[in-house]
Amino acid sequence: MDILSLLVVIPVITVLVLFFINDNQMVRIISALGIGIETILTLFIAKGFMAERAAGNSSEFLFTRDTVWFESLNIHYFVGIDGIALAMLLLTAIVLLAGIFISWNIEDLTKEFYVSLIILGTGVFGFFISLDLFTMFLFYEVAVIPMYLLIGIWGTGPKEYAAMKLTLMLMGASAVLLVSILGIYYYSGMTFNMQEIAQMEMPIHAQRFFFPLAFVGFGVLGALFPFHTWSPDGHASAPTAVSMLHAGVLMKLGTYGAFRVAMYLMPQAANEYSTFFMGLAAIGVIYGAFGAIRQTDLKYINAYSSVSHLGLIFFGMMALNKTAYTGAVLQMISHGLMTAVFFALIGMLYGRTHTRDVRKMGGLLKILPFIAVVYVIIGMASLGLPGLSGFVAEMNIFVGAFQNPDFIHRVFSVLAVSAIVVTAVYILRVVGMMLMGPVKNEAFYKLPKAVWYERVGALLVLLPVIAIGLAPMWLTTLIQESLGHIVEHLAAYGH
Amino acid sequence: MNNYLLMRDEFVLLGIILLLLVAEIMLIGKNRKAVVGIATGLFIVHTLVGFLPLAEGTMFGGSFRTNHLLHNMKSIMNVGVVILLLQTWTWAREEWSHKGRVTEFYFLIFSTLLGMYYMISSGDFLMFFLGLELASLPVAGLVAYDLMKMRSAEAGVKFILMAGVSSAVSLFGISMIYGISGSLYFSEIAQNFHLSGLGALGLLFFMSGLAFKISLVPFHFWTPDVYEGAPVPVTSYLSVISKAAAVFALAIVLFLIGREFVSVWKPAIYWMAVLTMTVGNLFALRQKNMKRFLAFSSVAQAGFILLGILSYDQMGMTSVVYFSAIYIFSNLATFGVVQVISLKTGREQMDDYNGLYRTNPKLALVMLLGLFSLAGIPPVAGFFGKFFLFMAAAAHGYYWLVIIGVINVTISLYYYLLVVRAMFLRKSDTPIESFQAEIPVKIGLALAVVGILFLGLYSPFYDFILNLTTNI
Amino acid sequence: MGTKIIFYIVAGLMILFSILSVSTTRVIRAAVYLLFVMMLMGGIYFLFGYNFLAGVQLTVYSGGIAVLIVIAVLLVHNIDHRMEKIPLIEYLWKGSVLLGGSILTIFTINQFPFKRIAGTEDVSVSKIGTQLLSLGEGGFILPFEVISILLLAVMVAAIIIAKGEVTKNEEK
Amino acid sequence: MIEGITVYDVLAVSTIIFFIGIFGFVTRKNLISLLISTELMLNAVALNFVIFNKFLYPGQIQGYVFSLFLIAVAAAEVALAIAIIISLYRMDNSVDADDMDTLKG
Amino acid sequence: MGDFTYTIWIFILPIAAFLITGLFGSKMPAKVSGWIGTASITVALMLALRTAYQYFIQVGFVEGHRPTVFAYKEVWMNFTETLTFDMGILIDPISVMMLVVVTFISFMVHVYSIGYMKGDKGYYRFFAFLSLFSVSMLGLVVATNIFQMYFFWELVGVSSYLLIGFYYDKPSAVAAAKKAFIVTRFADLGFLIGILLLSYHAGTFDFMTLVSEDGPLLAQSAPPVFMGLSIFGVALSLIFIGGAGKSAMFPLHIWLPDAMEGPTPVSALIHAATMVVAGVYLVARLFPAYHGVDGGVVLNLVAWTGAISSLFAAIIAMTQDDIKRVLAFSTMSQIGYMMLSLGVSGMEGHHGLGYMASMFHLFTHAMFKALLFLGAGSVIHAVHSNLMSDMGGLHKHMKITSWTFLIACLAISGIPIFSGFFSKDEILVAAFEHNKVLWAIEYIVAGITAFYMFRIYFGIFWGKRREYHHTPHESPMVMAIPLMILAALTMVVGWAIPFGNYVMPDRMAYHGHIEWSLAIPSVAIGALGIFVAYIFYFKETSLPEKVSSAFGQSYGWAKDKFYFDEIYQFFAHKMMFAGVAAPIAWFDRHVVDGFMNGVGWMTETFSYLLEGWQSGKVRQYGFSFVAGLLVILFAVLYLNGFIDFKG
Repeated sequence: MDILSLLVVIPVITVLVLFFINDNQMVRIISALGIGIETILTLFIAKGFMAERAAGNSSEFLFTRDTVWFESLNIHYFVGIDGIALAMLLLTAIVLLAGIFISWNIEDLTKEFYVSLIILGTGVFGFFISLDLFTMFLFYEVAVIPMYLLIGIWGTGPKEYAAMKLTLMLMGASAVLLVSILGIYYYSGMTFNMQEIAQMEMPIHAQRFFFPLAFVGFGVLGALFPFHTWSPDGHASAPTAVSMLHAGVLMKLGTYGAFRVAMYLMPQAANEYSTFFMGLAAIGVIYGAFGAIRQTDLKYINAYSSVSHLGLIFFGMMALNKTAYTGAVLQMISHGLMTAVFFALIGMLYGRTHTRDVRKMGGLLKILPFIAVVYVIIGMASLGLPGLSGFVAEMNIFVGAFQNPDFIHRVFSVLAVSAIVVTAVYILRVVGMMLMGPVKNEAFYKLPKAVWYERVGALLVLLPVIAIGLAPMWLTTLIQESLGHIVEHLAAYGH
Repeated sequence: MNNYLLMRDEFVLLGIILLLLVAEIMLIGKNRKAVVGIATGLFIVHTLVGFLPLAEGTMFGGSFRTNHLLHNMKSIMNVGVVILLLQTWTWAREEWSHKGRVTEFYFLIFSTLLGMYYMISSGDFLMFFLGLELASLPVAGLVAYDLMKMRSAEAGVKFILMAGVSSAVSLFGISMIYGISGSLYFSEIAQNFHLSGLGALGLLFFMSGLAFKISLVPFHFWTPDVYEGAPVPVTSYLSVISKAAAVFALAIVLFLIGREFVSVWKPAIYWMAVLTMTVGNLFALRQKNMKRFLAFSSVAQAGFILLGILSYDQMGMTSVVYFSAIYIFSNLATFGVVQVISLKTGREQMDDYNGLYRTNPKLALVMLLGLFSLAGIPPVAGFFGKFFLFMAAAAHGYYWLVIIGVINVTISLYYYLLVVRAMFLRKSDTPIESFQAEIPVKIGLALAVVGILFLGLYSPFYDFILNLTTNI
Repeated sequence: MGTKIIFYIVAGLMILFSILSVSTTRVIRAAVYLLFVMMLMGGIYFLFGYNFLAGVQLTVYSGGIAVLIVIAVLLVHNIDHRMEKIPLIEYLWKGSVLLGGSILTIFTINQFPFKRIAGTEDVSVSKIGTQLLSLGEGGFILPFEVISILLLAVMVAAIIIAKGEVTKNEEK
Repeated sequence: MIEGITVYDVLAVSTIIFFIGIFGFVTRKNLISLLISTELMLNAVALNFVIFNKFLYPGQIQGYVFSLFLIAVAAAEVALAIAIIISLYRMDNSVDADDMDTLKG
Repeated sequence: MGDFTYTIWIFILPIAAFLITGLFGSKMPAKVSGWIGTASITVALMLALRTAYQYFIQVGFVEGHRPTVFAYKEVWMNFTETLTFDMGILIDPISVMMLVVVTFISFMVHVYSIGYMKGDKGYYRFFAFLSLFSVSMLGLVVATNIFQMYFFWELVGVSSYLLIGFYYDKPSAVAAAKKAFIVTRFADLGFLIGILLLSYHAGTFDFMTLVSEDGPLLAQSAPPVFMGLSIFGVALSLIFIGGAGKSAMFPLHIWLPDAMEGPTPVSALIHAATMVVAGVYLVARLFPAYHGVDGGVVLNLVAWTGAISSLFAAIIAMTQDDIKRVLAFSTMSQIGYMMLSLGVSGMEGHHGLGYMASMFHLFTHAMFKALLFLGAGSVIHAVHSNLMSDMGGLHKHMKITSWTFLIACLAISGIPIFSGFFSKDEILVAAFEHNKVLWAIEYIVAGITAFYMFRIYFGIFWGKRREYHHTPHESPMVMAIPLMILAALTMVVGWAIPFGNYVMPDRMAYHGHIEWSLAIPSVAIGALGIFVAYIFYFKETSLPEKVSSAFGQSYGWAKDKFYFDEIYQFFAHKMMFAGVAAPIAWFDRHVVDGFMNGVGWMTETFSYLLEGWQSGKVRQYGFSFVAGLLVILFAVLYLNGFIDFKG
């Protein structure tokens, strides 16, 4: 058993153990324990990875393990990570662990909740370590489908509708993706091995056909405009931990996949389509930001904000240079953390005030200082305040985007950059309405302060935001090293 | 010289059928519940014996042929029947043994199964036709088995009339093929059967008979009505075993005599696949009755199988058999649950399933796995089955068909999730009460679940089927 | 020449009775017309010299099936029961589709150059008997066995359906 | 083999009867009429086999035997169908095919 | 050149103070957090002064120029191999000057706040934010790299936001904070795009490379791309927009008056002395580039923006009643001076006078404007009102405040001896030599300034006597001492510091002298302003009403700040909210989402439409069976060419 497979095995074992436990408290503890071990393992892997790199191991992927699965179809169980995947693994572990803590108070079908949540986590971990398209796709779907139950059973509001819409759109996207994966398979000498495919040159006509399928297929999960509409409804109805995990990690499956599969494997087509998708992403950035301005439901605000931020990721990817890629990956991590904290806080607020309507709240800074302060900090991170992770990511993307003097590029870039103002507007609007101002509801004076598991959950995710914001170098180095191969690859096709 | 061992499967099954007749006579005036145990036990033995390897060869001057592939197709069907019988255990003991019709049930089931054996093992059209009829006609009796239920009889009439038309049309086709090639033997037909208008007509007319059994659009209309009206075990049998057998037969016959008619049947299959997937899904969307719902779902599933047939090579054949095997398990899991609940409570509507998870979590989980497998959600087996079918189709460049297929997978997911919604999300004022199923039923469900969980992930199973299809 | 005319007459009558059979509003008449068609077909078999087959046709089909149908009709209907007619428009458009279909079929058949294989025309009853029970190439022992099972199974099925529900009291 | 009559002529006859059978099946309302139509179709098919055997492959008996089996199967089918129809009639007191649409949609 | 590494402590100390007070402030006694903040800034001030001494005196000139020293310069993030985001400490004349100004004013404000904020619930929070601001501002001034500057630029903005919104349960404060942040953020967008343009076209963010003679901006001649500007001109203009936003230049000034919602010490520190001059500092930092690129066209923009702002603000300042708002507009006006001065400056020797004057004015203005604000704070503390109409005759109650306030007013009015005279005089000289129109505007503004400053001085401390609920009394010493220190400095720095020796665009020593031919008229107009104010406001008269009604409608316009708030409000709410955001929200719900739902709806409807097909009638099934088969047959035969319609 190699160390990466353990990442999948541990959650599976946790789930199996959970099946035999009926005490709710025990279920929570075991879930926390299992994912805690998972997190430690991830850190251990990170350490090992950096040690390997420091020792001069410059192969593209480390800790690889290649096991034949379906021999005749050339399907392998092939895992391995590079810096980007490692970063995503760390993100996943952190957010998942935080999610477990945040959900501590779920009483209805506790076991089932944790089982679904951990299965979701398994899918995500598996996805990020996969280097074989088949396993990757498999884990992708494993990650998506528990969402239905999680939202449908433990959600709020029009949860059935939201759950169905989300699942269908995402699975519809994965269906499109499937076609593209098959196309890649057949046009690159019948292999799912991404490393091998990358070495091969798919015929350009095939790339032209399959690139949009793959990109959009992943793009839907990444809330690429105009395929984002599952996201507001889905997030609004999902329980806290699920929103966290979904916006924080699952949506990154989309962006990561678009990058790793669509762009990495079909660089020529990526070049050709870049302007189109860049425009789409830029529109998404500004569109999401404007969409958030008029919302009154906190989760909707955050969902639209996610559309905007994820648009930025796609935008960065389509800028087709190393800086923007770094930014895009950083933004994945940054947005993952930020939005996880956001949703955690929203969950805490909702749990107390039983409303998510910003108009009904006010002056919470006075009543719930911990939650409010964290909210402000994360809000600031979201609007790209220096010293927090959002800034680092955005600046990389912007600088990258401006490395192309093409007029249309410039227009899109300026469009995307302008979002920083609109973002400020909606973030400050919420902060102003909800946290500041007079307390609008007398009953709010009695709200309980944040309890231990909420603090642990929120801080777990908040601290990396600050850490990345203050000292980005270690992370950018990690990412840029891995990007080297991809960039070389793309550079071969004229950009 | 005939090596009669080649017909081992058929002989053993025939023996069981005869034994049942004997048992029926011996048990006159006694409680016939014992028949359930005898029949199930004997069939399990038969299935186990069936796993023993069998030589390849032909008999009766080519009328009967067998090889590893055919033999294992039978084994796959056997396993399905075993699961079905176990699931029907309670039904047979509680429901039919009181009405004095339990032996006949097994008799008819086994007869039709024997018909299917002959159908897929046939070496000429006569045997094929007889196998087909043997596999169809007694089923009509089974469909109309609930004598006091109008719906059952109505379903029986619909089935037998439609079967009559379909076999007539199919025979018309066979007669043309015979007219062209001068023989009923597949091996001889293959030599004389060259592309011609009449040949195309013959082949298509012939295929329509099988399309009827697989319930491909536009030959599927009987399916939902019959599935809904028939007793659940029979529905289950029809949708699983009977369909799989027809799929195998279609694939085999096309491989045997369709070589020169690729340009004829491929477009036909292509459009039938499109129609079948789409129509099946569209109709399934709004069904409220679980059996009817599963009927349309199985129509749609049949459409996916066509993708494998369409690719017309080893990979395609493998994926067809592989998918069918997985489909058997998946559908049996869902039908098993429907059956148990239908027997215990008589409730078959989707709304009745509201809140099932809270009262009967295990049943709901089995159902969930079955539905996910049907929907093609990993890591359960259905995902692998569908994926390989799509792979097989894509291998021949049918990307648009694959796109239509995956869109349909999404639509199908919608209605499968409706059931999941009912079971897990909804709550009910009058939920299905918590109850315990009998042990054989549990084993039946468990076997199906095991299949769903492991057939996909366990790649040697795929390789095994691949080895079988080397020589086609 | 004579046989030719007879053939045409028989064929014409067959088509006529077929049409009558599917167009009459009285079920009992339909059954009778069917009987005529079957008998005429038996006649054609005679014309072809397949006497055995003709005999089977007449006994099984005309004597068995058609009579069974007549009895069934009598069981479920008054003798002069008339069926409701379906709308003319449905007649017309279904008819035209099927007419088109039959033209297409006949056209396709006529396109195909059938070739006669030279050989003896001798299909004697004894040959049929030998062949039916032959185990080897061209033998039909296996179908024979299968159809026996088929008939048995169908008989069982028909019996359980016909005999009706056995209530508990009866069983005791 | 009959002088002056080609295989096409006879096939045309059988095809016409076949389609008449179908026509009956799709336009009749009575279950027994449907059965009758089915029999017409089967008869036509049987005729086909016989024609082919007679006109084209006189040396063998496959078509001939096939017709025999076909007749037997048709008989079985009719028997079973009538059993079910009568059983239905006992419950519903009707053999009108249009009454038989409780299962639909 | 000396070791400047200790300058890092100027940052570390306030950061530590910020973290300690911010994280644990609520757990410790309120006073302690105040002392921690003050102590840290005190040490920082010492270090800043030490730096100034070392840099200006000990190091002095190297080869005739004041050198540039990098105390630190580390890559913080690398965009590409060549394009890096550095963090470091840049020591050169203006940064050292700013270090001193920032730490000094910050120190004053800290001390003052210990008294002023006493008893406030958010005491620790206030000091935490002050520390945060100090760090950010210091980081900004020592930036080695334009991106570092942007980094701290934003942090300064957010500190400002937090401090303006300090009284967060007051809706007006919340709104003001938001407005300040968003308006400056809007301007920063220009800044950022400017930087990004430089990133590609100049390939560096490093200040020293950007302004060096052989750097990418000055050595290349880029083709014009937009309105005659080269790409660098465009970038610099955009960067200037950022500066203008932070410095509240017309028309991005609207946030500044509202920012007065924050506690008064904050206004003194941020919105008078330090943050608002960041824009000036930015232009000064890039001055060689502004001067060199496209022949200095962009500088004209700077100059005119400054001139218009200063006139505009001065006019409004005459009509306002809220003293902090008057001071705010006055700040805007004075910064306009600085901008103009930079705009009219050249590079070498005497031509660089404007640059020097601008920096000098920045320096003196920081002192006297902080003094004014702290004085105003002292008054507000006593009277519990911001409005002049609630004040009057306070001189006898608050002697110290009154005298120090007078000194500051004299300074800002450009009366000799006081620091403002020296710096403003240089500005007028520079303007006169460059463009007479600009000079004329500034000349008039000088008079207006004197008028409105003394309007408030007389209005508060003299004028009509008011009845107060509590007799106002002088502020405690902890507040008064900073006032006195600042007053003393205001009197001294003008003539005591040979500013040209320290700060010049070419970094060489320049010995200026007072151009009396221009100074006398400007002093005269200042005196005239004071005189008019004296007549109007020293005693309660009806003159002001008469005069203001004589101006009629235009007075109202000025009083309503020329409706700029309303215009922005219209733009923000009607255009952006109602015109863009609401339609997008609608579009998203109904069109985009509607489309996705529509697909589902259509599928379902289609499904119901097909319902009749499955009619339950056998003959229909049979017909579909056969018809379907025939269609397939026909299609297949046709496809294979067995049916040919052509013949």
